[in-house]
Amino acid sequence: MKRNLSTLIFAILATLVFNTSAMAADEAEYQAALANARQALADAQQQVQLWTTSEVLLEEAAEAAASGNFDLAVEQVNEAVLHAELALATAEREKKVWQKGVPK
Amino acid sequence: MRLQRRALIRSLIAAAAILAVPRWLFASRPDKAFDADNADTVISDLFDSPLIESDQVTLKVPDIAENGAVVPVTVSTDLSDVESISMIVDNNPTPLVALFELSPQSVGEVSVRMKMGESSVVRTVVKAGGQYYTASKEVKVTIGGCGG
Amino acid sequence: MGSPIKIRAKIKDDIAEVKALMPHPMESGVRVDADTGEAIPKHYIQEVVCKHNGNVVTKAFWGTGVSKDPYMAFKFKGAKPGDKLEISWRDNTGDTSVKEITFK
Amino acid sequence: MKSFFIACFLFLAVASAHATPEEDRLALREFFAQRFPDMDLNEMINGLYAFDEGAREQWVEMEDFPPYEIAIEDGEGAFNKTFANGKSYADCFENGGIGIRQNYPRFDTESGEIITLEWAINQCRKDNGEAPLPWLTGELAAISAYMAYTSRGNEMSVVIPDDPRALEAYESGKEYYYTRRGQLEFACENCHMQSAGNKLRADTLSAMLGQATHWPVYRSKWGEIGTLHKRFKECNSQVRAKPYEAQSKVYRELEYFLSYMSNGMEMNGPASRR
Repeated sequence: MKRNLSTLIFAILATLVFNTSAMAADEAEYQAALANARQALADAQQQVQLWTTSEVLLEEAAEAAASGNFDLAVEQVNEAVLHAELALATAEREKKVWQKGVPK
Repeated sequence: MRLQRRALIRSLIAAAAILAVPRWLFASRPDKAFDADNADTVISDLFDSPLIESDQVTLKVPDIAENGAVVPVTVSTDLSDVESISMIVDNNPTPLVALFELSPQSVGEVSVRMKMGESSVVRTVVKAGGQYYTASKEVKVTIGGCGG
Repeated sequence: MGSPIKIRAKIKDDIAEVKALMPHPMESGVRVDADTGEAIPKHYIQEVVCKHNGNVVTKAFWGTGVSKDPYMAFKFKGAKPGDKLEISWRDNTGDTSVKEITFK
Repeated sequence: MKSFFIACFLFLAVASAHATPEEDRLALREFFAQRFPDMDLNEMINGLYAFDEGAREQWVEMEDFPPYEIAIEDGEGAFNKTFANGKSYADCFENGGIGIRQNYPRFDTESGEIITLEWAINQCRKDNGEAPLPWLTGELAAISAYMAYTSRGNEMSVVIPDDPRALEAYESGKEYYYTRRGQLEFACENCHMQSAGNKLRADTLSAMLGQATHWPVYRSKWGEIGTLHKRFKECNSQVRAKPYEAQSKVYRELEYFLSYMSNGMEMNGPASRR
């Protein structure tokens, strides 16, 4: 368990270092992020209603990528995934509280 | 003989009916006024004498339009010899919405539903007895989309 | 041939009250097709003629500012049960529609 | 013996946690009766026009010759056309399809599906070898409008049969109605119960009671007649939740719950709305 946690922390740190490094994102990185995002969105949609913003962000990412701005493209793709995670979080919370609104 | 006379009378009546047919203001649609992009041009194109504000012209439109796509408007008047009734929405891309021509048989009241892109002055001009009478009202258009 | 006109008419104290609904897109020419991004061409009724027993009682000229599926109402004197009422329209493409009813 | 008591206790616990649909419906009416003590609750079948006098006047004027009449006429024509096999819609429905709108959606104990009226219309087509129609607008909505028109004045009478699957579907629809969703985190309830009758920007919000009695609807905003599921999709988009497909299980369950809540109210479809 402890080992898992430290692996996770290492992974997060590694990601941060990678992302903040001076290296600009390229098309390959965008494609990888996109594939990852598509999977994450599809998984999330199985469980809850996603936000429409996720798709809008992916469209913005595609536009940015088309104009060669892969930094922005990757950023928008990650934002899309974040919005899917937030949708999941809302759904988790709502499972516990939705009945409060029902008149008794 | 008798039959012929009847036919003659009938044709005379028919001719009288034709003579009684009103002289329409516009033989065809006044396209120029309908294409004009501001209300002043519409008014100067259509009406050849000054407009007179009149409380004998009733313009019924909502204060706040429920939906700009469908704004009900009814114009009615007590004036006699009404020849035409037109509706103009100042802020529409082409302000002239409709021009109704009435025959002497008509009652001075017409309704139509019109589009309004934004809040605007709505005016009507009634031609009666050769004069132009007008009434106007400010109509607020709100843009929404969540009602139901 | 355009869609059929719907007419509702009644006689009250010698005055005919006529209401008509005319299925028609009334395209103003300023709307853009969301799918193709192209402007939807103008398509609207320009002239409506109303006849009582063959005589024109009201003529309407319309611009693009009349609502979709136009509605109009008007009144005239001297109508009797059994009289004919005809309403017809012509749009900017030359399309027409005619409908005749008999007063009850 | 002991286990019997435990069983009883568990049963009571479950029963009190889950009110019956009828208890839900009565509690909902009580909720609105308290929020709007001066209003006849049955007025709520007219949506926002129950609340907004200025809008109501224009709506009444529209009702003089409402734009949905075109759809009723088209729908009647389509309804009475015979299929290639010689049968027609009338053969698929009880009472020849006339005056039955108030019984939909219904739970089909055979298939376990919620059958909305639109679902039944397309099922009828499929059973008779015809291609199904698109769900949101057009011919299907027109047929639905005609069938609703023949049912005006009847009372909404949605039935939840004694079948655990039916109750489950009802409960799912109920949970959906009260669950916040989308980036704006709004539940249907937030707008149509807590804020019913209030303005959201320029629009007055309708109440949940009576929300299912008047479909399909000619919305001026759409410029055509559309089905309830078209509105569901639009509501979802408005709170920035990715809509489901029309007639998906989720939406049919939602309609089942929503319609049951309007039970006893007058059917008044089709209707026109802003």
